[in-house]
Amino acid sequence: MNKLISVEEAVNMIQDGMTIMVGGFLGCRNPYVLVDALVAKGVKDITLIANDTSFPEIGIGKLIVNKQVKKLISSHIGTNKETGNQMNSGELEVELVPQGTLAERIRAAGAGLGGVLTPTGLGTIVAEGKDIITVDGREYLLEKPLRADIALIVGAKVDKKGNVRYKKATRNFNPLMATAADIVIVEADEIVEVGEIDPDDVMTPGIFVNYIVGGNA
Amino acid sequence: MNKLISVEEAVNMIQDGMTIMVGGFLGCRNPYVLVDALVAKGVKDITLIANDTSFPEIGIGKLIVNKQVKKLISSHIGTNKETGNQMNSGELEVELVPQGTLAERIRAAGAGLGGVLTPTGLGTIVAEGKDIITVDGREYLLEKPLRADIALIVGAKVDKKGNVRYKKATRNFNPLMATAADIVIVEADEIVEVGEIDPDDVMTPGIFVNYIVGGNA
Amino acid sequence: MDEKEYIARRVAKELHDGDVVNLGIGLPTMVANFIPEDIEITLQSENGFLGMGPVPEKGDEDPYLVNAGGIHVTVNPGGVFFDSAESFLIIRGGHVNATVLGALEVDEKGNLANWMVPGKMVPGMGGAMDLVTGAKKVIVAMNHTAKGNHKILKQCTLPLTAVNAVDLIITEMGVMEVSDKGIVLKEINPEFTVEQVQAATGATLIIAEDLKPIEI
Amino acid sequence: MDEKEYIARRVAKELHDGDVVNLGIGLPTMVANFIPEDIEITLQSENGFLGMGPVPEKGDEDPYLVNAGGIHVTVNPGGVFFDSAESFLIIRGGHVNATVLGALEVDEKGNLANWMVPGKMVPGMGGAMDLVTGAKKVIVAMNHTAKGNHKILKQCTLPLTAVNAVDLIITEMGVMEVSDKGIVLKEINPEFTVEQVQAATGATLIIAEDLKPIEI
Repeated sequence: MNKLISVEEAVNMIQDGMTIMVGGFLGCRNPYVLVDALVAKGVKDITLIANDTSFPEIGIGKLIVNKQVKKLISSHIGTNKETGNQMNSGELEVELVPQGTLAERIRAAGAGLGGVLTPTGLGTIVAEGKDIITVDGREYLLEKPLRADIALIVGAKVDKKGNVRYKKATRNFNPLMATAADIVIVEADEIVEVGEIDPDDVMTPGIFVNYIVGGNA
Repeated sequence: MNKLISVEEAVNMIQDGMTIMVGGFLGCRNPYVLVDALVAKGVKDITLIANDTSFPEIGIGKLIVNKQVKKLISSHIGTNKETGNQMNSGELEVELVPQGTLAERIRAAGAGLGGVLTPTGLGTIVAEGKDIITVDGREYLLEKPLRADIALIVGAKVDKKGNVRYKKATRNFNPLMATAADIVIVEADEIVEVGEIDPDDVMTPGIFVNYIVGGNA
Repeated sequence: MDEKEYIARRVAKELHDGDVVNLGIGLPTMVANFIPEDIEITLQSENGFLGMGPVPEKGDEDPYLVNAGGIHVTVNPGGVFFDSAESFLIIRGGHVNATVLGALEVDEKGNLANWMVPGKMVPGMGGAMDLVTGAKKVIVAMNHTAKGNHKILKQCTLPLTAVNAVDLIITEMGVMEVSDKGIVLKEINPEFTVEQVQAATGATLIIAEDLKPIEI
Repeated sequence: MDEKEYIARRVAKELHDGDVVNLGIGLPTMVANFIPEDIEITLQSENGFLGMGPVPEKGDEDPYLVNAGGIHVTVNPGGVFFDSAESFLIIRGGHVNATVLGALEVDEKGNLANWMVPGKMVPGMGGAMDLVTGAKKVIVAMNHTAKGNHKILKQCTLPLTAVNAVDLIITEMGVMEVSDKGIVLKEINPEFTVEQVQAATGATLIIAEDLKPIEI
């Protein structure tokens, strides 16, 4: 099974209206090549799941500026003023999720859980509309799994089976998103032969990765 | 902070009646040195949380044979006949937990979750006495977190801050247990200086590890 | 060919290129020996790795590497080790395409019993409950009967491993699919008649209109 | 010394040898500069690492390494990188000894508001809700008032970040502990009188019997 595809082939899988997860934290680093191609193609009405909306001119920040996102599920939008502007004008629906809850919800989808119970958000507007479950006398919010049609992740070193290694602080949501989407595309800084990554050192197993594209590092 | 202690100091922390988690999978590998010292000391009435009870003459299997365990929480006891014997005679209380549920329950304790929802065990005796929660029309068992007083884990390479690397199939429950106990003691095949493990390659952060003892590898 | 090999060979034909597969202990493990050469599958071992390879030569055993049955094995190039939470994320999250297990009993609702006989044998469920609940396809591979007693039943009598979990039953007599209407005999070992298979089965079989001989 | 440094220096005295600490953006970040030399703390950065070191020299920035504020930083020897699930396992599981954050409002129940002003500023909560819910000790470090308006209140008016979460409030005027009975003024900046601190506070302060001057 050859997983290597072109950026064009990758972006052609992404249709208007899809739910897309994108790895990265304040743009460090989004899959820049894939996202730029998505911006160029102009896919619309995206539901975007990402930690944040980066900065207006970096990575997924551009998707917001280009008004390609219909709904955003994210923990932080403060670094991209355009996100707030579109939210306030009603153009963009925004669901703000505590960062740890966002991580657990994506992991829950990947792990086949029906949800997790967390105290985070109790007594705040995050709790609105959610079930409160009492376990051994303590209250928790029931947070549901979060899946996507496509996850776009970014790895520092990727072998041809799709086994991924991340570097430093760029691991963030990538390994979680890789488990929770129907199609996972990894943008690789470096593509290596199978066997070049020690089995102890793989961070995302290749079974989660459907396609690999070359990055620009 | 010096985390290096002797096996004797480690075992002296373990008192009769404590709840102890021990890493390993069918004895591959338990922290043999710590467990052997525990057997020699004869600590009694232990509540043991472990994937299995190994074989009668290997690792934690000996704790069972030596009748030091009062209650066992485990997924599999078939490789140690003594476990079944003591269970049938009423000497040993056994709670059997599906292996994936055991992993999630320990992780939930480590992650501050009030529980997780899983379909595993629905309609079986595993569901007895547990809450069933319906999410979006589908039923799940509510499985609660599982903590211990002490976790005994085993690492292949450990730096003096307690950062741990495991080797091959011996990772299993160790990283999870390290997050879910008041005191975590790691038995190290090899102890190295701080900085010798690349920050990308640590599998259990040293903040989880209270003490380090040398192993016999 | 002995019955076990016959079953294992037929099970192997259910697997597809790129599949992630978890094989239970015993007969299911034999399936790995009969994977067609033109497809590549990845074996998952629930103690924590992907890319399980064959048993090593005597003397080459690695003390850090056993399978979920405690047997020394090897890892293939491109394999991956991980912890038990990740291992069962893979299993429970639907990332295993097929799991092959033995059974004590299976019934026409797809209920499965394979982890205990009260008062006799209580080895524990290990990862079996997770596997049959989480894997996309659950294949029971076993002898059709046990010492002449039915194992395929109208309703299981032993404590269940999971409810409505089994997709396919493969025995030395036939290949049976669990459908909403009951158990459908899709393929039959030419050495047996439909009547013989039915007689060895504790549930009423639905005979597929296009019943075929098993080919291995 | 400016007020921010004064506050940061006093916060630093709350930290203990071996502590795992998460510092919020802005003033809290300054605390790292004033850790006593005889103790070692480990800084956690919620985007995914432990052992955060100082900002690098200009030109030495690593494109793979920023803190949770998007600022290029370094990692100390013995540091560890991980994914966001592990990062928040650490935060939510009680493995962070102390978190230091700013606030828009704090009240006498220990309620905290620091993530939005409806209609004006909605940056999102990021990791703040997780941090104040999960950390063992929550220290609010901020100016006592905002343009003359009270920030320490009987009851928060803005959307909350968490309920009953704050343990300690440290401002340029004093050190206040949130107790079951209300906010206790434990230490006071000798430049102010108790009356001045009370006047700058929207809740009735309980004055500690052993009220001490702040020492930094």
